[in-house]
Amino acid sequence: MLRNQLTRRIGVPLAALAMSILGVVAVAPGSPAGASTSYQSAHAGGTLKLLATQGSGTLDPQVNYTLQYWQLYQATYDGLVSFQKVSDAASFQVVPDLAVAMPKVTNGGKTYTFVLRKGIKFSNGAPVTVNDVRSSLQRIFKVSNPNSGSWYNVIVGGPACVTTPATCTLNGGVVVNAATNTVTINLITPDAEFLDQLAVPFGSILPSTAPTKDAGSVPIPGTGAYKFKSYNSSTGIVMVRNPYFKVWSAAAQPQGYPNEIDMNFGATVESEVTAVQNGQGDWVYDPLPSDRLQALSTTYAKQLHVHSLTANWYLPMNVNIAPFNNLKARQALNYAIDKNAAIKLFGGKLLADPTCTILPPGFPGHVPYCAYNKGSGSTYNGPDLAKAKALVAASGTKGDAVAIVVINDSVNSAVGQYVQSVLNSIGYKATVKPLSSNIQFTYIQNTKNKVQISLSQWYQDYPAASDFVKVLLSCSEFHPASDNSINMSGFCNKSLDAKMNTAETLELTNPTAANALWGQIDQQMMSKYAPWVPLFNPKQLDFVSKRVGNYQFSRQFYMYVDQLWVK
Amino acid sequence: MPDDPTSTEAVLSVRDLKVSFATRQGELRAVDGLSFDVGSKEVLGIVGESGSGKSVAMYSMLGLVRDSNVTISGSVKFEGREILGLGDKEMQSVRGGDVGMIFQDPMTALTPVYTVGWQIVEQIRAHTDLTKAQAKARAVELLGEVGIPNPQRRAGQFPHEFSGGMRQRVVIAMALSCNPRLLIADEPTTALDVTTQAQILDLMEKLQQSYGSSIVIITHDMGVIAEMADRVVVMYAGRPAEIGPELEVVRFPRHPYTWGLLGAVPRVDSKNTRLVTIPGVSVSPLDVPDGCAFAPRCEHRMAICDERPALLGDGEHVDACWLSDAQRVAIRSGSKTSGGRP
Amino acid sequence: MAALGVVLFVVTACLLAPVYAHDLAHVDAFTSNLNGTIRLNGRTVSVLQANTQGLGFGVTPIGPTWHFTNYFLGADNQGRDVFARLLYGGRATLLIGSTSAIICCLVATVLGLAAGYFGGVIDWVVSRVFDIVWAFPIYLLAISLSVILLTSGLNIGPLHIGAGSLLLPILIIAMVFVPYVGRPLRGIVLSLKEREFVQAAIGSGASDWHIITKEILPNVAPTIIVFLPLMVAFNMLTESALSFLSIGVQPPNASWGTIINDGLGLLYTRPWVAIAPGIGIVLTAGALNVLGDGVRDAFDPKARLRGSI
Amino acid sequence: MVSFIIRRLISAVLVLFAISVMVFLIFFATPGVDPAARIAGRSASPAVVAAVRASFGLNRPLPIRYLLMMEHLFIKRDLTSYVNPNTPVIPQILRAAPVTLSLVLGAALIWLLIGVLGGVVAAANRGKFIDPLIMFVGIAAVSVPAYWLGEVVNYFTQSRFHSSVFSWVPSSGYVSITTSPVQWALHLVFPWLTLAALYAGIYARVLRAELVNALNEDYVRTARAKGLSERRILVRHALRCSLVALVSLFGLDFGALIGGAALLTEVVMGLPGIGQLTYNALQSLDLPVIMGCVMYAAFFVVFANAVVDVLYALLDPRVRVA
Amino acid sequence: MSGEVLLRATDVVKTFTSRGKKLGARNVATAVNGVSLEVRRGETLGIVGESGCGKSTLARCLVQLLPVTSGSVEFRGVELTGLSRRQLRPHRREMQLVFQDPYASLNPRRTVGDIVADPMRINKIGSDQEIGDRVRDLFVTVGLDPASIRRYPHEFSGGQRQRIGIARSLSLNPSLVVADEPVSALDVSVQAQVLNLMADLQESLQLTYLFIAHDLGVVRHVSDRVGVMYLGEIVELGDAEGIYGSPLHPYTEALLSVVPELNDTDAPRRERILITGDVPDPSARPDGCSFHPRCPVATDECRTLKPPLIELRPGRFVACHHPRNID
Repeated sequence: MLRNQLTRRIGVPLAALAMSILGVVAVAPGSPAGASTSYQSAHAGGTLKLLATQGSGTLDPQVNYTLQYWQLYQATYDGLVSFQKVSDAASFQVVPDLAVAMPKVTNGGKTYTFVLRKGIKFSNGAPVTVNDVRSSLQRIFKVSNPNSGSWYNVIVGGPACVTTPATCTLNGGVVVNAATNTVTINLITPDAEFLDQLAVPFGSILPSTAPTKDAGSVPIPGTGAYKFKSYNSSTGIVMVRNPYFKVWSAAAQPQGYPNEIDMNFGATVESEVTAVQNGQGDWVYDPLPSDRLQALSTTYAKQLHVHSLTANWYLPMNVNIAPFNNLKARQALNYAIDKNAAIKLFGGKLLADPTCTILPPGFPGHVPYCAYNKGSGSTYNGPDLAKAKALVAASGTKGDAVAIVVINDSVNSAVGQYVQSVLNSIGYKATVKPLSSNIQFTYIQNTKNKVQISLSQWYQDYPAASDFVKVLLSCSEFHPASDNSINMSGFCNKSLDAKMNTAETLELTNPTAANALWGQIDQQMMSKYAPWVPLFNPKQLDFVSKRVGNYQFSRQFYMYVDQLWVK
Repeated sequence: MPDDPTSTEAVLSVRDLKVSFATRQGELRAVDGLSFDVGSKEVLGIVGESGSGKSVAMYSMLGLVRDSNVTISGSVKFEGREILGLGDKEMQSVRGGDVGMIFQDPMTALTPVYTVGWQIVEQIRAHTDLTKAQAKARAVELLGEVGIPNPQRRAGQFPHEFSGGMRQRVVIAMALSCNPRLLIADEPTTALDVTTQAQILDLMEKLQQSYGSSIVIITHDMGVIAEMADRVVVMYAGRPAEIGPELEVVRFPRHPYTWGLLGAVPRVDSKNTRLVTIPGVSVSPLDVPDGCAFAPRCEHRMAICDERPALLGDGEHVDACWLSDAQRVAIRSGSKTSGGRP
Repeated sequence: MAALGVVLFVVTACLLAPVYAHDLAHVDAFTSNLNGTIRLNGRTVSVLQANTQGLGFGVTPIGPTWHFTNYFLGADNQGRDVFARLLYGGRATLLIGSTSAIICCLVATVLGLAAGYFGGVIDWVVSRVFDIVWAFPIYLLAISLSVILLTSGLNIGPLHIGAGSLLLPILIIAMVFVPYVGRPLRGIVLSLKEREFVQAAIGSGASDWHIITKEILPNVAPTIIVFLPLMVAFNMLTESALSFLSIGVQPPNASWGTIINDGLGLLYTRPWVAIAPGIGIVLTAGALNVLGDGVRDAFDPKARLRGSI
Repeated sequence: MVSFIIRRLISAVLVLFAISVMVFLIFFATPGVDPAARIAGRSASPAVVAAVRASFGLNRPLPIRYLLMMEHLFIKRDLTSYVNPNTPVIPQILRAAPVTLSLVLGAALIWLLIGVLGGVVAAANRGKFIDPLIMFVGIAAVSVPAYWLGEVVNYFTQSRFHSSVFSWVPSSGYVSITTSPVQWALHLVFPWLTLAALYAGIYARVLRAELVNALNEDYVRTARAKGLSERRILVRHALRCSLVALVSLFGLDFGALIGGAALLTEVVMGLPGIGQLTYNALQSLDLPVIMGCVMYAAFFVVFANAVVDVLYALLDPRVRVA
Repeated sequence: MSGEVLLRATDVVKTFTSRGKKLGARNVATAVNGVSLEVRRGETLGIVGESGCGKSTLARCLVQLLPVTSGSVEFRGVELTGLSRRQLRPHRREMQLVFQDPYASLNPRRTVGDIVADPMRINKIGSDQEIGDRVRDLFVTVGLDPASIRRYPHEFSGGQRQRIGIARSLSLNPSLVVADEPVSALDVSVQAQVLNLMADLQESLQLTYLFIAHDLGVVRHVSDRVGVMYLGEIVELGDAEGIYGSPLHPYTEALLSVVPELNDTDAPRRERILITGDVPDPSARPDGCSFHPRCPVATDECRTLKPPLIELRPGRFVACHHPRNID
C-alpha cells in the first residue's frame, strides 16, 4: 500500500486487576519524576513539525482511540491521574494529576475518593471544578466511548448509561462535593485497573460545557501545557501553548518546549522521510519504509531512536473451523513458521524480537517460554519443518484450502505472503486475502466471514496481563456474528477462563502469585491449545530531524512530543 | 487537334495533359493525353461517365490534386501563361482570382462553421485590396446577384441554413467574387433536383453573359451539355473521344462511344421502346488498353484498333476512331432499328 | 508489423515463464525465499541481505545480477526472482487485458445489438444503464467494485468466485467498459437497421434472428475487431492501475501492476523492481495501440475508443 | 434552448439519483464493514455498538437510511464521515477541490498546448518524417500508466537526482496558491507534467486524425479553389472545424478530472485532492464520504456533458438550430 | 388498362414524429399525405417526383416495410395493414423491392450467391441443391456470370450490383416488383442496360412494376401510367402519354418544361417554366394546395382550399383548382 500505514492498536483491558491498589498508593504525591524536574528554558520555543500521512479521525479525547492522537493528548489533556511522564519503565507508573494525591480507596476497593487541585484552569480560562469532573465522567457514556461498556461501566450507574447514553447521570457512581473539592467514585465491584483506565485520555477532564456528543474536529479545551488551535482531518493539527497553564506536577504534566507543535497530513511516507532528512520536518509518525532503513541507519544514525514495545504481532487461528479446529494443524503451523524470516520483512532483527508467548516481554506475568521450537529451549531457535509436516499429516487436514486475511499494506501483505508460502510448504492450499486496514480489523472478527487465519497486532495501553490473555482469548470476548469480537480465534475454554478469573481475584491480594498464574495460563494456552502463532514483538523506531533534542520515550504513549527541543 | 488557331485568344489552352497516380496495383492513368482550348466567353462542356477522368483533369491543372503519388505532365496555359507546375504562391493567385470554381455537392463545399458572407469576404480579401467593409458590401451585392433574397441578412447565416439550391448559388457567388476570366463548374447540378437544376443553369447562363467569363462545365448529363455548352469534349477512360461544337456532336456524333451515350438517354419527349446500350463496363483506369481505349466495348472494333487513334476530323469536329466516314454512315443508317437517331 | 512482432514477443516470453523459472533460473516465482542464497561470481550470497552498516537496520533484497540464469533483475522483498515474476505477471496482465476485452466486447455486442435492433423498452433500459455507467466516473466504479468484491467475493446463484481469483478483475474491467463499446455499437446497429440490405431481408420475410446474425452482425464485426487491440491495451492499463492500488490481482499472484506496487517499497534501493514491469506495460500497450491503429486503418477509419483512468 | 436545458437537467438529476442508489447499495451489501462497529471503536462492547447504531439511525430499513443520507448530504448539508466522526463531508470536498483544480488546470494548459501543437504539426507534415515521429511519441505517452510515470518521476526528482539536478523540487504535497504562488507552482510542476503526458498524447493523436479527415473534406477543396494559403486553410478551416471534436473531448476529460479522475496522479504525487479523498474513503469504505465524492464526480461528468453540448452549439452552428 | 388490380392503396398517410424544440412538443412531418392509387397486373406504374416528395416512403409503406399511419393497402384483395410479420410473410413473397443504392442494398459481408439465395432460404423454398440451381439460373437471367456467386458485392461494378439486387428480388417469383430509383445511381450507359433488362424481365416473367424515380425521362421510358408526387401527395395521375403530352397540373407542366433536352432535332425548344423557391418542409405544409406558394397560377382559392384528386378525364386524375391544357 501507498500509505504504509501500520495500524497501531491499543489493547483493551477488561475488568482486570493488574495493578494492586497498594502499588498505586505507594507512589507518593508529587514525587519527583525524571527529566521534568529540570526544565531547561534555554531550549524553549520554536515550532515542532510532525508529519503523518493522514489524520486519525475525531479529535475528541474521550472518543479517539488511536495512538497517533493519544500521543498528542499527553500534552493537552489531564485526567485525575495520569501515567508518569518520564523515560522508559517508570512511564508505566500512574501518578496524581488533576487530583492532589492518589485517591483514598475504601469500601473493599469499591470507593475511590479524589481531592481536586485548586487553581487549575482550562485553556479557555474557566477553572477546573468538581462539576467538570463529574460531567467528564458522564460524558464518557454520552459520547458512546468505545470502552464505556467494557471499562467504565464498572462505575455505579454505568450499565444504565451504556444503554441510554443520552440520559446518563451516574447517580451514586460519581459524587462530588464542591465545598471540600472532592470527587467520590463508587464502583460496582473492585477493579484494580480502574486507575489505569482513568489515566488514559478517555479519562480526560473536560469543561462541563463540552458538547455531549463527539466533538469531531472541534477542539475541546483542556488543561495541558498545549491546546489545539485548529484541526483538519485532511491537512493537519496545530497545537499552541495553553495560556492558562502553570506546572502543578512536572511528573504528571511538565512544561513543554516548543511554542507550537504542528502535525501535517497528506504527504506520502517517502516524502515525509525526505522532509525530515532535509530538516523540513521533525518527526515521522508513520512506520519508516523498509527501503529507507539502510540509508537512514548509516547516514542518520544519530537521529534514530529504537525502543522495545509491549506489543505482539501474531496469527490468530480460528479454532472453530477447518483446518485450524484441529490442534495438530495449529501446532504444525507454530512449528513451521520461521519468526526470524517474518522479522526480515519487518525490517530486520534489530527492529523486532521473535516471540512464542502471548504476553510480551517486560509485561507482568511474562515468562520466557517456547513450546514450538527447533530443539528445545525457552527462547526461540527456529522452525522445525519436519515436525510440522508430520503434524499436518497426522491431523488429516493436508490439502485443505486456507486463506489468510491480512491488511494490504506492504509489511502486513509481505508477512501474509510469507505465511501463505509456509502453509503451502506444509501441505495446504493457501491463498492470501489482503484487505484495506480499515476493514481488515473488523472483518477478521466476524465469524460470518469464516476467516480461518489472519495476521493481527496487539499493542498494550497499560501493563496488565489480562490486557492480552483475557481480552484476546477469553469466552467473554467472543461474540459470534459480530464485527466486534476481539477474540479472533474464537477460543473459549472454560477451565482456562476459570483460571483467568482466579488470577484476577488473586491480584487483589497477591500480585506476585497472580502474575505467576498469568504466566502459567499463557504457557498452557500455547502448549495445549495453540490458538495463535505469536510472531514477534516489534520495536518502535523514531526518526527525528537533526535539530531535535531531548528525545524521551514513554512505554505507555511513546515519544513525548512536547518534550522535544527544536532550539 | 486543330493547329492552334485559337491559342492566342484562348483563355485556357490544354495540350497533352497526362495525370497518373502510382498505386500499389500499378500506374493509374486518370488522364491520358487531353488537349483542348477554351475560347473567350465560350462555354466548353466536358462530358463523360464516372471514372472518365474529367474532374481529375480540371483539378490537376489547378494544383488541387494533392497526392504525393501523382505525376502531371503536358501543358496548361491560362491566357498564354503556363500554369502547370507553378509554385503554391503563384497558383494561389490563379485559383479563386483568375479561375473560379463551382463544385458538385453544395452541401459539403462550404465550411460549416463560418457564415457565407465571411467565406465570400475571405476570398475577396485574399485576392484584392478591398477593406473588410468593402469586401462585405461586395459579398452582399454578389449574393443579391445570384438571386438570394434578402442578401444582407442571408450573408450572416451559416451554410446549413440554406437549401441545396441556395447553397449552390452561394458557391457561384463566391466563384464569381473576383471576376474570374474562367469558371470551372464540376457537375454543378448533379446533386440538385430538376427544378433547382433549371434555376442554377439559368443563373449561370445569365451570369456568364454579364460577367463575360469563359466556362468549363463538367458533367455526365448530355442534357446539361445541350442546355449550356458551345463546344463539347466527350471523354472516355481519361482520353478525349470526340470534340466539337455542341450541336454537331449531339446531332452528328462521330465516335461509337458518343453514339451509345446519346442513345442510352431515355427521353421525355418521345417513348423509345428500347435504349441503345454500350455492352460491358467502363475500362478500369488501371489497365487502359494501349490502343483505342473504347475498343473492348466497341461493336465495330477492328484489328487496327490495337493502335491508338489520333483525334482527327473535319474542322472543329474531331474524334479518335479508326472507322472511316463511309463505315460510319453505313453503321448509322443500319442502326435505326435499335433506336438510334439520325 | 513491428508492433505485431513486439506483441508476439511479449506474449511468447510470458507464456514461456515456467520454462524460464524452472529450467533456467530454478526459482519459484510465487514462494517466499526469505532465507535463500544464490551463487554469484563464485560466492554464496543471501537473497535478502541484512544491512551491516551504521545501526544495521533494514533488509535489502539482492539487486539485478544481470545473469540471465538467476535473479536477472534481482529479488523482491520476499526474495523471489523479479524477472520470473515479471514473466508470470505479464501472463496475468495479458490474460486479464485480453479476456476482459473479449468479454466486454461480447457483452457490449449483445446489448448493443439488442438495444439497437429491437428498440423500445429494451433500448430504453439498456441505454439508461449505459447512461448511468457512463456518468459514473469510470475509475470510481472500477475501484468501488474492486474494493467490494475483494472483500466479499462474487456470488451469483451457484457461481462463486473467490476474492483472489483472476476472474474478478477480468469481470470488473469488462463490465466497466461495456458502455464505451456498447454505445457506439448501438449507434452502428441503429444505422445498419435502416440500411437497404436489411430492408431487403425484412422484405423477404426474414426473422429477427436471421437479420441479426446474417445481416447485422457481420457488419458490426469489423468495428469490434478494430476495438479489440485498443481495448486490450486499455484494459491492461486499467488492470495494472487497479493492481497498483492493491485492488486488482491479489498476491501472491502477480501482474505487472502488483509488481510495480511491490517495487514501490523498494524504489529507493532497488528501482528496477518497479521500473521493469512499467517498461513491459508501455511496450506492450504501445505495440497494441500501434497494432490497433493498423487494424483500424485496414477496417474502419472512423472507430475511436476513448476513456481514461 | 430553454427546453433543451430543462430536459438535460431532468435527465442529469435522474442519472445522479440512479448513481447514488447504486453506490448506496453496493456499499451496504458488503460484509465486514458494519459502520456502527467502526464508529463505536475498536472492540467496543455490544451494548455500545447498539447505542451507536441507534444514534446513527443504522438500525432503520435501507430505504430510510438512504433517504436520511441524502437528506444530510443535500438538504441539511451536514453529512458526516463514519471513519472520522463529526467531520462533515462537504467541507472536506470543498477543501480538496482547489487542489484538484490546481492540478487539472495546469495540466490542461500544458496538454492542450503540446497536444494541439503536436497534432497540427503532424497533420501539416503528413507523409514526412516528423508526422510518424510525433504519433509515435503520442502512442508512447498514451501507453504509459500514469501512476508508474508518477512514481518514476518521483524516483528521479525526489530520490535519484534529488541531490543534484532536482534539488529545487520540493517534497511532494500541496501548497495553496494563496500561501505562496511560487511554492504552489513548484509543488505542482511534476504532477502537471505527469498528468499532461497522457492527455497530450491522446489530444495530438485525435487532433491529427480530425485534421486529416478535415483536410479531405470538400470545403477544404473549396478553400484551395478560393486561392487561400495552405496555412490559412489548415488553421482557419481545417483546425477550426476539428476543434469541435477536440473541445468536446476536452470538456469530458476536464469534467472527469475535476471530479477526481486524476486519482492515481494525486495518490502517487501526494496531493490531497478529490481523487485522494475518494481513494482514501474507498479504502476505508467510508460510505458518506464515498457518496459525497461520487456525487461530486458524477455531477462534473454530467455537467461536463451538458457544457460540451452547449460548446458544441457555439462552435458548430449546425447544432445551434437543431 | 383493365387488368386485375394487384395493389390498391387508399388514402395512405405516413407521418414521422420527432422531438420538437419546445419542451414536450412534437414535430410531425407528414411524408405521405393521403395517397390513393391502384397497380394493375402486368402494367408499370411510374411515380415521379423531386427528392423529399415522399415517393420512397410511399414505396416502403406499400410493401409494408414501414407501417402506415393511416389508410389501407390491399394486395390481391387482402388488407395488409395490421397484419403481423408472420401473417405478412406469404404476401411478401409476392411483392419485392429493388433499391436505389446498389452499394447499400447488398450486404458487403456476404457473398452475392448468399444474398440472392437468402429470400428462398428464409421462405424455405426448395432444397439447398434446388436453391443453388435457381441462383445460378437467376444469375444467367440477369446477365451475370454464375461462376461469380462466391464473390462479394464490392468486387462488382454498380450496374452488376443492381443486377444482383434484381436477381434477389426475382428469386421468390414475385408478381409485383417495387423499384425504388433503381437506376439513379448508375451511369447513363449502365442505366440503359438495367432499364432494358427490366423491360425484358417484365415481358418474360409477366411482372408488374411500381417504378419510382426522379428522372422524368426514365419514368416516361418505362411506365404505362405515371403518378406525379409533390410534398407527399399525388398531384396528377394518368397514362404516360397523356401526362407527358399534355400535363394538367402546373407542377407537372413546370417539371417537364425544365428537363434539359438534347436539341438533336429541329423541333422548337419548349419554353421553360422556372418555378421559384424550394420545396416546403413536410412538417410545415402550406394550407390549401400544397403547391400554391410556388405555383405561377395560384389564386386565393388555392391558398385556402385543398384541391381533391379528381378524375378529370377517364383515367386522368389531377388535384388542381386550375388545371392546364384544358380545352
